[in-house]
Amino acid sequence: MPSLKTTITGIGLQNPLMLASGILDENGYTMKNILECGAAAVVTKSIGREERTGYRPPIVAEVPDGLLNAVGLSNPGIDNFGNEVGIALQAGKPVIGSIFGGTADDFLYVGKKMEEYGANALELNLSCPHVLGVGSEVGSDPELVEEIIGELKNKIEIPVWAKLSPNVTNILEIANAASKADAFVVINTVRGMAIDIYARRPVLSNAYGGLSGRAIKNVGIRYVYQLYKETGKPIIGVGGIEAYEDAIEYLMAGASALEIGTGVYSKGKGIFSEINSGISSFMESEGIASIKELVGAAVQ
Amino acid sequence: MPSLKTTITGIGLQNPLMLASGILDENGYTMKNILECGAAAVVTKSIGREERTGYRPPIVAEVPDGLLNAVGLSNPGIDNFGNEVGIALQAGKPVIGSIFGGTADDFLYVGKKMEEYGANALELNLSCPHVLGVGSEVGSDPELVEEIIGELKNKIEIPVWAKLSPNVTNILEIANAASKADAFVVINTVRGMAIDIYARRPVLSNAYGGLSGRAIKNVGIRYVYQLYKETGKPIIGVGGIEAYEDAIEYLMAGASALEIGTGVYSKGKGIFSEINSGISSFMESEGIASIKELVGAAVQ
Amino acid sequence: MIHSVIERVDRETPTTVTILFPWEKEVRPGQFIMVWIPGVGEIPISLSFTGHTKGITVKSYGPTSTAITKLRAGEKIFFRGPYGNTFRKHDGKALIVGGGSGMAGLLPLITPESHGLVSARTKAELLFADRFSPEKLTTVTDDGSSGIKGFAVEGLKSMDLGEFSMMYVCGPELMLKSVLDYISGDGIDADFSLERHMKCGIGVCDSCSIDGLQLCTQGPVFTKSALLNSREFGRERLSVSGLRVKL
Amino acid sequence: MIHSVIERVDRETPTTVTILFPWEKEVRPGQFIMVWIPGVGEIPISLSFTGHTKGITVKSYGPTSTAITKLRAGEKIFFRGPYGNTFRKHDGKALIVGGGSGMAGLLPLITPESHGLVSARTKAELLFADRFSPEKLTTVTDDGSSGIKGFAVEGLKSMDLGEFSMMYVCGPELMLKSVLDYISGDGIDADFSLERHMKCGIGVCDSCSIDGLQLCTQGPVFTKSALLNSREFGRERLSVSGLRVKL
Ligand SMILES: Cc1cc2nc3c(=O)[nH]c(=O)nc-3n(C[C@H](O)[C@H](O)[C@H](O)COP(=O)(O)OP(=O)(O)OC[C@H]3O[C@@H](n4cnc5c(N)ncnc54)[C@H](O)[C@@H]3O)c2cc1C
Ligand SMILES: Cc1cc2nc3c(=O)[nH]c(=O)nc-3n(C[C@H](O)[C@H](O)[C@H](O)COP(=O)(O)OP(=O)(O)OC[C@H]3O[C@@H](n4cnc5c(N)ncnc54)[C@H](O)[C@@H]3O)c2cc1C
Ligand SMILES: Cc1cc2nc3c(=O)[nH]c(=O)nc-3n(C[C@H](O)[C@H](O)[C@H](O)COP(=O)(O)O)c2cc1C
Ligand SMILES: Cc1cc2nc3c(=O)[nH]c(=O)nc-3n(C[C@H](O)[C@H](O)[C@H](O)COP(=O)(O)O)c2cc1C
Ligand code: FES
Ligand code: FES
Repeated sequence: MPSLKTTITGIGLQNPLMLASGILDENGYTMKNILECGAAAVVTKSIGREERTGYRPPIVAEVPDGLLNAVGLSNPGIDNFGNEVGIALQAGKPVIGSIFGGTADDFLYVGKKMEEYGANALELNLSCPHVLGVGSEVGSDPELVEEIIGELKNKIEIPVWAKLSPNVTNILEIANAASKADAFVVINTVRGMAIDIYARRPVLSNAYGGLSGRAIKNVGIRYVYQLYKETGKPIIGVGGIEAYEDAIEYLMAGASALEIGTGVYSKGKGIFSEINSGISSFMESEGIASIKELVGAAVQ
Repeated sequence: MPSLKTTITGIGLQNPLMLASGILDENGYTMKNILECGAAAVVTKSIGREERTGYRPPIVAEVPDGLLNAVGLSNPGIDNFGNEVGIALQAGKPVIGSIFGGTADDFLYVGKKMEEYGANALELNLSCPHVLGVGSEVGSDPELVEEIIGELKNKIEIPVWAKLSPNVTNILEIANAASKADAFVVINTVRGMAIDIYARRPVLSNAYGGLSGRAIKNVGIRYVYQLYKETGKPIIGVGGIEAYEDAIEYLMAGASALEIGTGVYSKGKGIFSEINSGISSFMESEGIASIKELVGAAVQ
Repeated sequence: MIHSVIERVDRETPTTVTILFPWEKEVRPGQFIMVWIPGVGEIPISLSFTGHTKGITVKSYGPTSTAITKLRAGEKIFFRGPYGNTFRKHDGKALIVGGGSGMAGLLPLITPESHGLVSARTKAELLFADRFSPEKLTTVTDDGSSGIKGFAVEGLKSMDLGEFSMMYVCGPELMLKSVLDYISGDGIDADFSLERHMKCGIGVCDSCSIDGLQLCTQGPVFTKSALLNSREFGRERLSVSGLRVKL
Repeated sequence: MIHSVIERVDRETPTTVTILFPWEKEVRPGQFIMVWIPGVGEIPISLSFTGHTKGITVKSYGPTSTAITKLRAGEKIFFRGPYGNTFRKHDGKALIVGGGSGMAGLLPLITPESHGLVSARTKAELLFADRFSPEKLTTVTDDGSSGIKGFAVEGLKSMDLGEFSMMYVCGPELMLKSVLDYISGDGIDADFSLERHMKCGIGVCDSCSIDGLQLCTQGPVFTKSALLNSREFGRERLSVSGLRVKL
């Protein structure tokens, strides 16, 4: 039997599959349940400094090849999230704290608390509105990204992962700004929207949303490949992983570990064990002994 | 019977559906055939100053929800393209000349010739490599875009359409730079790639490609909506139109006319007449008399 | 979104209406749809009619449910679904227990043989009480304007549950909890249909979860034995922001 | 991409091999696949074997076809398809006319009753000539090393075509053109399988087009009557860049 074990920024994982941020990871019991269903780790919902109710429903729209969402960063505020992390940690597997903010100071405040709660790493959601800019995102401002990550790397012990957005002209520029991060998480959702032609209106209450799922798999593969090739940093691949072939494609593009979000909706919570057994059979039939052999195997 | 007629930058169209650039539009007889199949107009393959063979096959990869392509701007060079435009024009419908280049001078040279050949409008493919930048594209450099369009608007009589890429941090910045254009064409392909896990290699010979088809429909809708709302310019919507519902979604998002590329592959050349009859039935059952009533109907 | 043109709207109580519309889809009792009022909001509503013509029975609370109750015949209704699981089939004698708008989702289970316990704030709000034969019906009202005065569980206490082997229960979570507590030691089995905030309806947002399970995909119907082991049922839930609050 | 593990490789002529591999897919004579050699290129190749085990017969020209002829049993072959249309069925007496590697796509049509005209540059390159009964076979070679000397059409001129009601023809376009011209006034019907540059194989790139139709999706088989009205057949095609060139 080939081994599915992998390591990312020093964190050992039983298998390469983690739960992505924002899907079933607000309630500690749900995270624990997902870990019991076979995920090697969970990434929490993105948590900020203050409590936020987010947008009014509809916050999701089902489209043929994935999901559109505009949740609006609803979260209870970091001060109220310790209990949930604690419950999730009862499963005995890594819990990664996803955090967001508008300034380096926000990120530091929230990150420190996450660390205190016992999170094994921080994942920085850089796709949130920039406090100063109009409509622009933190993750598209290289200077701010550099400041945030510099600040966290100075003052936080646990690994820091920078989650990058595909909605930029030049992802390498942002990656370079984030070069002090221990790993890149690639990709967040792709800008999108849906209109109901009978209601003559955007479906999401926020009109604009983020596209996830199968529709964006080939987009994610492209950015993982590019960043692996051009930065050599450890990468966590995410975007449209719904079958073991997708997982292997991401690994071969350069990801050392993977996250699944929309796949939990389209395939159910069994997706973690299904994909793991698919990866295992593939490795066996192709004569591959460890995940490491797959990582970056297709990069020219 | 509701009327499907529409007008874009003064060009009358029998119906809102045109053939998109790069799909079955290199050979004049093919363009003529597509016009006979019900398209209201065709946009030619993007033509440059010099002959180019493009990339070696594989230049396309079929993915579950669309196509990836990296054709490499193969074209016979503008000096050799007059004959093809002439053959296409025999169908008695508008022919739009798509052009590309690395400098304003290139665009002007090619655009002038297109105009002489009888093209009814120019469509600027801004997604080609920037001669000066490394790996960056013409369409992500606002100053260059402004220069190109200024030059063409000064020296060319026929309307100029600027085709915008979704692969930018801020599409409005580019749209503003292109504000002298008569219309925007939205969107070009989304960056993507595919790996064959058994060959352990990218499928396209160029590794990176552009994603088109159903996977990008919700991306296109989003940018059409945003540009309609924020610029008020005439818009040609393109990206993943495969059914009449998609066409209506684009119209309601703000497009006055539409282009179909990958849909010709997935549904065949009958797609133009199929979608037109679908639009017509929809308009009838929803009590809509003209395309104009649909344009932007969902924009809040 | 799916849409349909409303066939008929019936007023059931001063605050509650039933909306009937054609929808060619097989649905099972207990399932729900997410009903969208463009520009207002989207909320989960059980299907109260599950035949060829579908129906929902909605009580006016906040903006979205109020807007639904104002829809008229001939207008379009927008929704997605059906979502969720269904009630277990049972051959023995069953008691249907509904509180407030909770009766809506139980309606498809009612047959001429059914026994029911219907509770509401006041007499005029007793929903679908007329669907039971009077001799098989117990009513309970907060204000005593009909039947027993008090909460639903008072009604149960007045009855001999020994003749029933199954209960189907739907209503506010605290009512369900009191029912569960009351029958926890009994041999009677029960299915509880729960209501919690639902933002997505498709198992991604985690707003409806209870003990790691999602009401929208793994519920809304839970068995008595599942709930007996629950840590969150009747005690805690997440608010609309994700804040853990007491029920 | 689809992949399969090669079962067997047979040498057919000094420059041509047949590669056999399992592929559970129904394919029809005339259809082709796009064969990919990772790192080298991708080209259209007809299926010469269309049973449970599929086969292709490939002549070495440039880098990609040469790389294909070097594949070995046990190695993986990558491809996509099947693409294209098929030959019309015909009940009367048919003549199969193949030039060079053009015989590959005609192989599935050969039965013990088939009559054939096989042409090639030289005797050793006559492909699948041994699949016809000697008395039903005419061979033609450019150098006269077997049968009639000259081009394929010289072979036709030596035969009495009156006994045939149908021809199936595949080979270089100029050969097809000379055959078409020769039979244009005759009562004999014919299906021609064309070969042009194909970059995509799926009807998007326009590199294979003839008279507005795509060889890859609306061909590669065209009827005699379709080609008789053609403006481009045997005259002009687009080069790999899209440049209109004489054939
Ligand atoms: C499975 C199920 C079945 C149900 N079936 C029925 C039924 O058949 N009949 C019936 O009458 N009721 C039913 N309900 C209850 C019904 O869904 C609620 O009564 C309803 O959600 C409340 O509507 P409202 O008008 O108060 O919502 P609104 O106040 O309009 O709010 C709608 C939703 O928006 C969200 N929200 C509210 N405020 C904010 C904010 N500031 N920021 C972000 N989000 C916000 C919340 O998720 C809220 O539920 C059911 C509930 C469930 C879970
Ligand atoms: C329907 C069909 C069926 C066929 N069946 C058979 C068969 O059964 N057996 C057989 O032997 N042959 C068959 N052929 C012919 C075969 O496809 C050609 O012989 C083959 O394409 C030539 O291969 P090559 O090795 O020379 O290609 P290469 O030289 O490797 O080139 C491959 C392709 O790449 C493209 N290309 C080449 N150079 C460039 C460049 N510089 N830039 C961009 N693109 C470039 C061209 O499209 C070229 O066709 C068939 C052809 C068709 C159309
Ligand atoms: C409903 C939903 C909510 C999400 N919320 C967050 C979030 O809070 N923080 C974040 O970094 N990413 C969030 N994402 C993005 C996912 O983590 C992931 O990057 C993206 O969905 C692509 O992966 P997938 O295709 O597997 O879903 C969310 C995605 C969805 C579908
Ligand atoms: C094979 C292929 C080639 C293309 N070539 C061009 C091109 O030369 N110039 C251009 O502006 N767009 C080109 N495009 C992009 C299309 O015109 C269109 O913007 C995109 O495919 C989205 O539309 P669709 O989903 O309907 O295909 C090409 C697309 C495909 C699939
Ligand atoms: S409503 Fe979102 S998970 Fe149930
Ligand atoms: S090979 Fe591309 S259209 Fe036929």
